[in-house]
Amino acid sequence: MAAPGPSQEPEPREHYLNASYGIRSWLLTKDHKRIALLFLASITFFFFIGGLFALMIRLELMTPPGDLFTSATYNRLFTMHGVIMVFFFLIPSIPAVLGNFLVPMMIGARDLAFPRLNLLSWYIYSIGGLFTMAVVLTGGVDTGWTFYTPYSSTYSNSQVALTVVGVFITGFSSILTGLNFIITIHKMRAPGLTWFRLPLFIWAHYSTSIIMVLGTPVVAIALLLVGLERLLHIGIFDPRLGGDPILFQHLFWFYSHPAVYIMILPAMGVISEVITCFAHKRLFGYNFVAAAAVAIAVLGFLVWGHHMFVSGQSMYAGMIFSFLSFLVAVPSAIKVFNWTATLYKGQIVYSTPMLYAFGFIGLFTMGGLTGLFLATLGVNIHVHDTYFIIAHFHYIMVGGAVMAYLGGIHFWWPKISGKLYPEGWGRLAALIVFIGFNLTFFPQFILGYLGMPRRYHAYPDEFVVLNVMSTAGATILGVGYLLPLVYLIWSMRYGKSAGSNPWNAKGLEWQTTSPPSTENFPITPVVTEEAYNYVPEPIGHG
Amino acid sequence: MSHHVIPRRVYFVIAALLMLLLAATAWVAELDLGRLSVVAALGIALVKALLVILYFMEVRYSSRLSWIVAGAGFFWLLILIALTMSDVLTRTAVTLPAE
Amino acid sequence: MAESATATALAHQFDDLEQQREAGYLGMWTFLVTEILFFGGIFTGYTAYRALYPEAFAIGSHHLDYWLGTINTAVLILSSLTMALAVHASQLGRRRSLIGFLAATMTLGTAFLVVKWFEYAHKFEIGWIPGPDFAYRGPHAPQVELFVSFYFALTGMHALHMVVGLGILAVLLVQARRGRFSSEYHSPVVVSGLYWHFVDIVWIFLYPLLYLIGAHH
Amino acid sequence: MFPFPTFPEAASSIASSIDLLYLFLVGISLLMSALIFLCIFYFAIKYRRGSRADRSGIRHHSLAIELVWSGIPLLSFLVMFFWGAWLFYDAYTPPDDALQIYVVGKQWMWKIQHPEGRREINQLHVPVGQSIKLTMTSEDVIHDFFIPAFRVKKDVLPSRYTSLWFRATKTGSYHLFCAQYCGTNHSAMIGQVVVMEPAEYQMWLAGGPPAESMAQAGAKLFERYNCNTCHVGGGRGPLLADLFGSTVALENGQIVVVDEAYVRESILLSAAKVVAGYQPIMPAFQGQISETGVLQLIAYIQSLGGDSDSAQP
Repeated sequence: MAAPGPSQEPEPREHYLNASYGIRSWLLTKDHKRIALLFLASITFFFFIGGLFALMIRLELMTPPGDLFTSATYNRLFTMHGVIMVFFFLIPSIPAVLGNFLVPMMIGARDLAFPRLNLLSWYIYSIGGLFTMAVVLTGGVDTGWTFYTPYSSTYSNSQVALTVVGVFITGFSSILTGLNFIITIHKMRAPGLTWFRLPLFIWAHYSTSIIMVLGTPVVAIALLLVGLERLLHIGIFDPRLGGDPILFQHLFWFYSHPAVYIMILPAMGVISEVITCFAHKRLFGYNFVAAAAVAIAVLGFLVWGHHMFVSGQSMYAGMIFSFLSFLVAVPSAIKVFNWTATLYKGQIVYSTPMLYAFGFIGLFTMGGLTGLFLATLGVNIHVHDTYFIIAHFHYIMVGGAVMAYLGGIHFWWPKISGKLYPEGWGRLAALIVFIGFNLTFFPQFILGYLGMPRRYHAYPDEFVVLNVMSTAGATILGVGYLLPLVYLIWSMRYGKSAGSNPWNAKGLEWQTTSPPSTENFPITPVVTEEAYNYVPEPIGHG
Repeated sequence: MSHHVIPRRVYFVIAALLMLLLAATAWVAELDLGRLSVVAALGIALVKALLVILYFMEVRYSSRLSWIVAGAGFFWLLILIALTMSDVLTRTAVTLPAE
Repeated sequence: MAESATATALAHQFDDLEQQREAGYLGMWTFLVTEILFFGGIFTGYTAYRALYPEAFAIGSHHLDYWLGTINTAVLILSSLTMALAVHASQLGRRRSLIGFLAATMTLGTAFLVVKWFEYAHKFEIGWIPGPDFAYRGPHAPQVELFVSFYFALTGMHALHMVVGLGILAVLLVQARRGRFSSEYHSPVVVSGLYWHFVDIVWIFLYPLLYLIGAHH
Repeated sequence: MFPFPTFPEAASSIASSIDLLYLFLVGISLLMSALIFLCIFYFAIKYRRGSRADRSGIRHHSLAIELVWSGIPLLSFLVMFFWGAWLFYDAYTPPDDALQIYVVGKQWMWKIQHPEGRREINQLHVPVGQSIKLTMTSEDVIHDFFIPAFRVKKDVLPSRYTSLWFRATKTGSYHLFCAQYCGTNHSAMIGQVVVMEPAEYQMWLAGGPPAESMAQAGAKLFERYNCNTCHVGGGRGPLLADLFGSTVALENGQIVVVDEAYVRESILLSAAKVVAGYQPIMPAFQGQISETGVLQLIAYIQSLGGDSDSAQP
């Protein structure tokens, strides 16, 4: 149904992909679109490395005793999984790939404000990535991605310093990306493109950039202090001196909680674009959805202490943080309701990106609702540090952010590559990912309430059935992720020509050729209408 | 930023003020003000920082946006310190200040 | 505006020099915001521990060299003045005074680092270095060691920023000598000036927080 | 219904109230997600492209609707917050009549000592129906004492005391887990909580190798470290009788309660908070007395009298 046919329109003779050739033309490019593709390649690499670790974790957990790996190895597996997935895949995923590609195009600009910084951002990311790969190859790190002191600063015998340096460096990549987006969105919008005509993808990236710029430096300094404590005995968190390990947790979560919003806000932006396009309708409550993005970015900074309810943080602070955590749930709820309302009286097409968007809303809703359990103080005591929390944040980060990332990649693939992906395979993969995901992570909610702690290499026998289910789901999920890799690469060569606007979508990025020229637009576009100004089509058409 | 060029005199006046305030900081530290000495020291430092930001960094002559950006940095720092201290200071309710 | 100068100075993604200038200015401010929070992380730790261990922090502070700290503060304020004058010169397109003030700023910055060097050397001499060999054995020794950790973390991070700042100024100096800057194009000087002043502001807070706890003498 | 457990056993006084709140949240969640999912399915089918459904009168915004669907969740969130905060307060505020047991965590075992002196490792024996307060500390990294069947959990920190309390309601044996990742054998830092009838518990306490009570052990340490030269007469240090739980004034004018944390700090970092009128001449015992030893000294000082109930953070 409604899969776009091959375009009659001829492909542009010159575009950003063939404007120049050779490895130098890529490694020294200042074109935001090429840098986006550099990021796409790098984060895909890290995604599958991180995924491999996940698969090994699940294989170990098929049986209660720790029989496949030693506990030291197992601890390294889950730590590397977390570090790579959080810092090297999820945080850069949508902003550095789709954001880099689309932010200038959506606002009618020729490039980001600071193209050289943008390239630098990729190099910094890559250097951080090399450090992390060096860690993987020299024995790994076993602190958990949270690096809690004093284990990380004093007791661990693994590559903590190297990892911390890698993450520290990568943080600057994130800061530079955020900085670039903020300035670009402020200063380089096309004539007529006022703030309330911006696509929500832009609002989402603006909010995300705020978090990147304000949060990242704090985790950077916290990790640097851990590194200094290990190497130079600058013992700021050392309990033997009266140092406070909980202080590290404050500094760590000041960034790392908002970091979840770095992952989910751009995902929400993608969903707003996809839903309006495939419901062929303006977004319901545009102003509220835009304001909700900013509200999430700001309120998201006030809730970090909900990671520390049982940590020895004061009861009083716990109550403040719990209360604020409930407040940040409101804008998220607003977004879900508005997306649902957008479907009402739309003209809905079940394309692959739309299937991912449906999946996103479902999984994000479940992730968000279980977040309420964790914000609720009394219940948090029991489920804290159990598989309940693992399930919850995978529903947000994988069910939410990764679903949206895949949806976005499919949605803009015609623009990025100039080719259509095979629609049938796309829908199949979306379905497999959805089923595999739920089978993997839903049982973990039950496991968590039963009391199975996280980061356990071996576990009591009564938890085995649910763990086997989870492992089975993970293999299905793995297949679901490999499929797009195969058919998207296939389509680059054999896909049908897409034409500039295969989805009949609104938005400036669809007004230029696919793939676009290096300068994006032949002449600077002028905007005269609101975002998503879809006109209902006559009934019976199509 | 604007094309506004500040007269050189302003820079010298500000620098002189900063030196005076430096002397004031050192002088206040000599007084035994108890808890107030922290407040005084930080208050003077804040005034010095504001002078640098407004005149040397020319924020006073810049767009509203740069006010917001500069303010956001300090505001977020305040959030970080305030909420962290909400834990640190209330962790054990046993230490009472002297009346 | 000279047509050729504009063409070389304007990057392709911008419409005009004004847009480019504002982007650079805001970009640096945004970067400084990240710097505020970077130092802010250590300041938060400092605040927490000073509230918990006021006596130890006072002892630690008394052992720092009050006069060196004060002199260095004055040196940095002066360097901010010369930096502001350098920016002023660049705005008016006065190349020679731009070069002069940049050189003066670098001299003052270097003077600051030299003083810092002597201060650090003295700490190493008397063994006030965090770690198993921490020399102080008096009351509150562990918490005094915490204070010294903060001293090194904060001043070290600040000194590192000074070194970076000197590097930036060196590049500006070379470019200024080659005549890169004019009254139309001088954003790099303005933007680097912002950075330099920021580093000065950090020290303005470090000075009372590290050197002036409790009454002296 | 299922060939595997789906709900944990509830064996403490607060377990059922936490379960009730949990089920309330499950109910709300089911309701909310059912509402959203049904809407999505219904709209996606009814308004699929090309369907003949009526699409007249499309609206793109409505302040009233926005206020309703932000207001109703906000109200229900407030209910969750207050209910949760109330339970949290209960779960972390031990009753006055609680029996003290001391826990020291180290990589990777739980060392437990009962006041009467019996020690155990990775096992905790408690009487049913009696409130138990655990005073916990760690010798190395952060651990976490977690008993799923009791729905209680608290991090165990180095150089600090945290506490946890519960009242078991059912005899039996329950899992004890370390829930805060603590290094290589984290998943082996597990054990059993054995809940017994009070009489059995008394027998169990009396059984095992003959042991001195914690206070007696503390008294021996008190002598071995020559604490008595200053703290028993002599006037160089404060007298310790009837001290525990009372308040003392410090040199700097602060008033502190003499509780576990204060005694611990005064032993290990003796100069930190010196009582007004005394010189900071006491040596710091950090690195010389084990955490267990400190707990025994505390038990000894408690045994010298004083209002031991009032002192607990």
